[in-house]
Amino acid sequence: MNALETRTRAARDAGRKLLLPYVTGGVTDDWGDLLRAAVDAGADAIEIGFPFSDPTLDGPVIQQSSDQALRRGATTRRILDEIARVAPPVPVIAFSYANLVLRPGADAYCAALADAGVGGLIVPDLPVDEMAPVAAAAQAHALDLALLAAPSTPLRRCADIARRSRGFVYAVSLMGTTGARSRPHESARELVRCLREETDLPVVLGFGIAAPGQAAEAAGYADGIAVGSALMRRLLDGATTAQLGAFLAQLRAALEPAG
Amino acid sequence: MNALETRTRAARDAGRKLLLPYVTGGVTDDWGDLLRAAVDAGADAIEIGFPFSDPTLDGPVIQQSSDQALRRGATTRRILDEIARVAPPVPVIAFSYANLVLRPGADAYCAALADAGVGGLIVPDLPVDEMAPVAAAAQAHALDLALLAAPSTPLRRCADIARRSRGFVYAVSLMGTTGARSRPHESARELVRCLREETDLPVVLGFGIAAPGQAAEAAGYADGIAVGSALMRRLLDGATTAQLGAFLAQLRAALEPAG
Amino acid sequence: GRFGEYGGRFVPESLVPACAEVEQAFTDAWADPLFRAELRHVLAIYVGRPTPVTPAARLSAELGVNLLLKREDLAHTGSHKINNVLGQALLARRMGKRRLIAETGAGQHGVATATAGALLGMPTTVLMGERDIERQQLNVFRMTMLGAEVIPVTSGTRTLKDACSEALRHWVTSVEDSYYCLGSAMGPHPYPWMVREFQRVIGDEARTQCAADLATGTPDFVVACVGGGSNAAGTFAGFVDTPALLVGVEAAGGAAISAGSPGVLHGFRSKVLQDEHGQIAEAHSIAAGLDYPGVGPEHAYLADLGRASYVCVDDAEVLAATHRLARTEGILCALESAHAVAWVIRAAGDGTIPPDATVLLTLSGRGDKDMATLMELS
Amino acid sequence: GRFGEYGGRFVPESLVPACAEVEQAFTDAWADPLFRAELRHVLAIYVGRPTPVTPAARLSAELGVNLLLKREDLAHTGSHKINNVLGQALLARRMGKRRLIAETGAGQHGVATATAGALLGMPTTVLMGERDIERQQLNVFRMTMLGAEVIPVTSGTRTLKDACSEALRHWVTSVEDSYYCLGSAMGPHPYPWMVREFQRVIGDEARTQCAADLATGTPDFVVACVGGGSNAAGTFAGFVDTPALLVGVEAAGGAAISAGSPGVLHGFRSKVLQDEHGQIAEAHSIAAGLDYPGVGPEHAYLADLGRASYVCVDDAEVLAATHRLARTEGILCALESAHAVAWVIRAAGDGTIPPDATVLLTLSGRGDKDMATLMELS
Repeated sequence: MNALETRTRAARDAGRKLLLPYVTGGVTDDWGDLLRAAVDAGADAIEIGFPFSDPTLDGPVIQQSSDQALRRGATTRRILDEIARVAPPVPVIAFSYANLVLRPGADAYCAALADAGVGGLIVPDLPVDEMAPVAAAAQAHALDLALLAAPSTPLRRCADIARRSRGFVYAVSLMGTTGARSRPHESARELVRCLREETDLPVVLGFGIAAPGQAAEAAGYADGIAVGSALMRRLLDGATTAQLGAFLAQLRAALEPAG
Repeated sequence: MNALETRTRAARDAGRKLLLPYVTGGVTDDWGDLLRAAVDAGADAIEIGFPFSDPTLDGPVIQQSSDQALRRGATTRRILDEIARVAPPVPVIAFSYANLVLRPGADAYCAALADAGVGGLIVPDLPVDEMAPVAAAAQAHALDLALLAAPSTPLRRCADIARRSRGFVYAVSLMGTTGARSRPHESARELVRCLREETDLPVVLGFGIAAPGQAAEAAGYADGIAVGSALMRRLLDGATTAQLGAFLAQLRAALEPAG
Repeated sequence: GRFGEYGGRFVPESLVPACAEVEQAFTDAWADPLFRAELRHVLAIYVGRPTPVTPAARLSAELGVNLLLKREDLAHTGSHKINNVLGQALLARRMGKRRLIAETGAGQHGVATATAGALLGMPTTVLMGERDIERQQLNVFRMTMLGAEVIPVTSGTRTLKDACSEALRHWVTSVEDSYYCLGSAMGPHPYPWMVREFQRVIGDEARTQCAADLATGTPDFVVACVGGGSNAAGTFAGFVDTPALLVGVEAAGGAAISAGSPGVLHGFRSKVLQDEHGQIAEAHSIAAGLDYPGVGPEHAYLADLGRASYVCVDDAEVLAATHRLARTEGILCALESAHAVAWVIRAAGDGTIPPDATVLLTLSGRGDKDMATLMELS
Repeated sequence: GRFGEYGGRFVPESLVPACAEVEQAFTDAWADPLFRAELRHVLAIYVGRPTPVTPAARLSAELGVNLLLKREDLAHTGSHKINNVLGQALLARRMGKRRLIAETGAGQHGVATATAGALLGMPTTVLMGERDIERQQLNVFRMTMLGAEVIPVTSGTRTLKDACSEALRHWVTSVEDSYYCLGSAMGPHPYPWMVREFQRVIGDEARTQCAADLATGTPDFVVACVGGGSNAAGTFAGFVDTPALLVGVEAAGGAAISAGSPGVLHGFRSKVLQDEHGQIAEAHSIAAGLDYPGVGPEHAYLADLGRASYVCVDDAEVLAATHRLARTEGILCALESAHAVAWVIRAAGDGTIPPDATVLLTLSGRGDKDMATLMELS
């Protein structure tokens, strides 16, 4: 078991709900500071978005933060250097796209990630059917390749995803792109339930969790939450690192059992 | 034999070359004065153009004088009234278009012409094959319906045209529309020769005669000339009635045998 | 050359022999199986004939009739014009002519003639009113790309009717080596007859297709728009000996049959829009191809005979019909063709076309050329 | 779904079941003679198929080869796009879907999809980059007339590739009742395969026509332009088991095969234009339809296999070829198609195509949409 999964299982087993904030690598000059602030606010791991020119899965906010990062010159190398420099005391998960992984080659890419201290990898346009070469490379470099499951995923396929995911399973709360929306569908609860039947991996709910109330609700049935667009929206609107930290702290608080 | 033809034959038989100026009816306020000036300059008959909205046969000059006359409110009725008022002492030939004749009906049209003292009629878009109803009406009102022959007209057809024309035969000097051009083709001489073999009617050459030299040349083989665009060009360019009369006098002089 | 009291050859004497030469040549060619085979071949492999008959299923359901569309919009260059132009261009070549002359209004016939000129390697001159040139720059450019020379006509209203006059004048000066390729079933004999014969492929095909492919038998109504009237003439030719009711649809502002009177224009006698003095009126229609004050002589004759009915629709009905056909059938038709559609919509509504009647409608062209006009009006 | 190492289904998990559903439905439908008969019927009576093969007589004589043009420009809506769109729309209806989604660049595929939506009464949403909307207002208006909703895409370069991404995103949110009608032989499995199958009617018809109607037998060369590559895929499909040399012609500024490297974009693996980091480059071509940084996976595979050659031509050659075809054959072709013509002109000149060789070239569309561009450049 790799470091990421050890950490997520331990938290889950201790009854602690996982908080996984997402930050687009290179989005600002001082994005590294935000990693520290996130840890201070109680993040259990941090997803770092590697910006791609054609982010099929992402909604408007992450598209905008990715565009901004690319315009500022973000590359895989520079983002990894900053991660290595900051060396946050929680696991770092690369949130990438298939072409960024395959262009240098899955093995070289995973090696570079591992060298920078990254512990996990999510490739949203690499479904389970296409994952084999990347999964092998990740495994070789002790990276956990976490898979996504969606409300549209059929039962049998959920089982396959749950079985082959590493670190945690990322349950997509609704049919849509990344980004804060109204509360997750009832389908999210159902999806988590199905995944639990197939695996004892922690199940993290993502997509559309924007406010403490939603976080609290998710905590009722999932093992944690990923929060990206809500955070990036505030960042793009000019929030300070302190304000962003405070927002994450609110979410953290909402995840704790009442009383 | 009607008055026009009596006149043209008499002139021809007396060795006098015919001068037939053309004036667009209604082109100016004082176009009636031009009729008198033409007579004074030695016109043997005068063609009065009845302006038509779509003058297929006419070149740019007569198109322009026709447009101008129509804009000034020229109608068949008004032009005939002016002809009747001026009552020039030479025959007047209406130069019309088929639709102007057929709209009121050939008989009514010819009756109105005769009432106003008009003695002849030319309808350039009414070839011999289509002439029957108009020819009958003209005959009934003692109008000479003069026909045109062109360089492209085949021999047999020339004979038919010559036989059925009244007043004179109008030989079109070249393949083209009305308007001053370079000297008539050799074909004009050939056309006149053919017509002469078929008829003893006077043969008047028209289209493209613009200068005394051309008039003199035409006088060498035809019985006279029609001149329209050269006169109207000068009128549109602002020439006075006196100047136009002087131009016609020049042509008249050129038609007389040298010495 | 005569259709009752209409038709004829009211041209300057200079052109009479040229018209006679065309008449003779066409008579010979049309009786020559080789010429007809050559034309049929070109129409098949170059134009894409036969064009299909498309059942307009959704609009039919809405209207409660069985509407079939003869798809001239699918012909090369986008309308039925090419049928006639290729026929005449092949004839011109057979006559030994070296050049083509054509008049054009909105530019459709000019583009078609330029196309035939390019295909056969014949230099082409197109006469076009100066005002139309300004309004139809894209078509002017098309003709230029196809290698044609476009000569602006500056006389009169500087539109189609002046271009027609100028084309006749131009022909006079070059009749030895030039062929005048007239664009509709009008003009001096033999043009109205010849153009109808070249366009009868529309009606002949449609009749076969209705009977065989669609098993609808003879349609109850056969409908086409009428400007000069060549697409209607060609369509009607295929059904004139059937019980089908023939309906020609004119533009309200260019309704020579519905609102005109007998007259002579551009070499033929027919119904024309004119004033009491015999001066020709200007036509006005949203469809440039119907913006002509005359109509082919055969239509005047069919109207007098009662063999065909002529009706008119206004610009507003035409716009509505254009949009409705687009939304229900996915076909953006020419504004000219939309006149026929507009009448069918009206007539199905008021019972003139009884429920479940079969209506064959010739969609004479596609609407790409009208998009700018439609955009301005939307 | 695999063409060697290319193809695949690189989409968000949310869409995997939707792609699988399309795959299953297409597999069933394509094996169902009734579905194929229905499609064949619509292509015949609505689109005007078969489109002819036209011998380009005058250009052939100039080039010293025997050039044949497969005339997709004569298909309804003006290009081969409609073949695929109608196939997918009928499939969508068979699947019980109520709405169509499509991406579009210059608007051609959007117009084709809006057309199919109107024909079948299915509400249609078209995703189109904001910059393309500004540049292609006429096509936007066409889609609106056909009843489609056009949604501006404001992300990224605001052009085709962003519209592709947005269409996938849009599909995710509405996958229950919506069908994604993809415009070229690309995208996640089964699209590259399915679109090729829907376009193979081009190649199948052409093969029969060359052999039977024209008696030219199998062509020596089969040439088509390649952007996404659907017209080429459909054309090649008809000749892949013959000795014909297959040639795909890319735009110099969008030459994914000639100048790209393996990558994953818009759900499939193929050759793409990208930088060293894997960021996708912008393509640049005078032909909007070739202005795409990727290419259908089958083409990447055929290139690797050596079964087809891929070449590229630049904008200047394309302009010259467009004008030349217009003047010699009377055909104003799309700038996309002119890429294929430009290569034939070059290859006949330098002997790559030997004298008297027979060349079948798919003219994928007509040039009306490009007239404004051509006017500006003249």
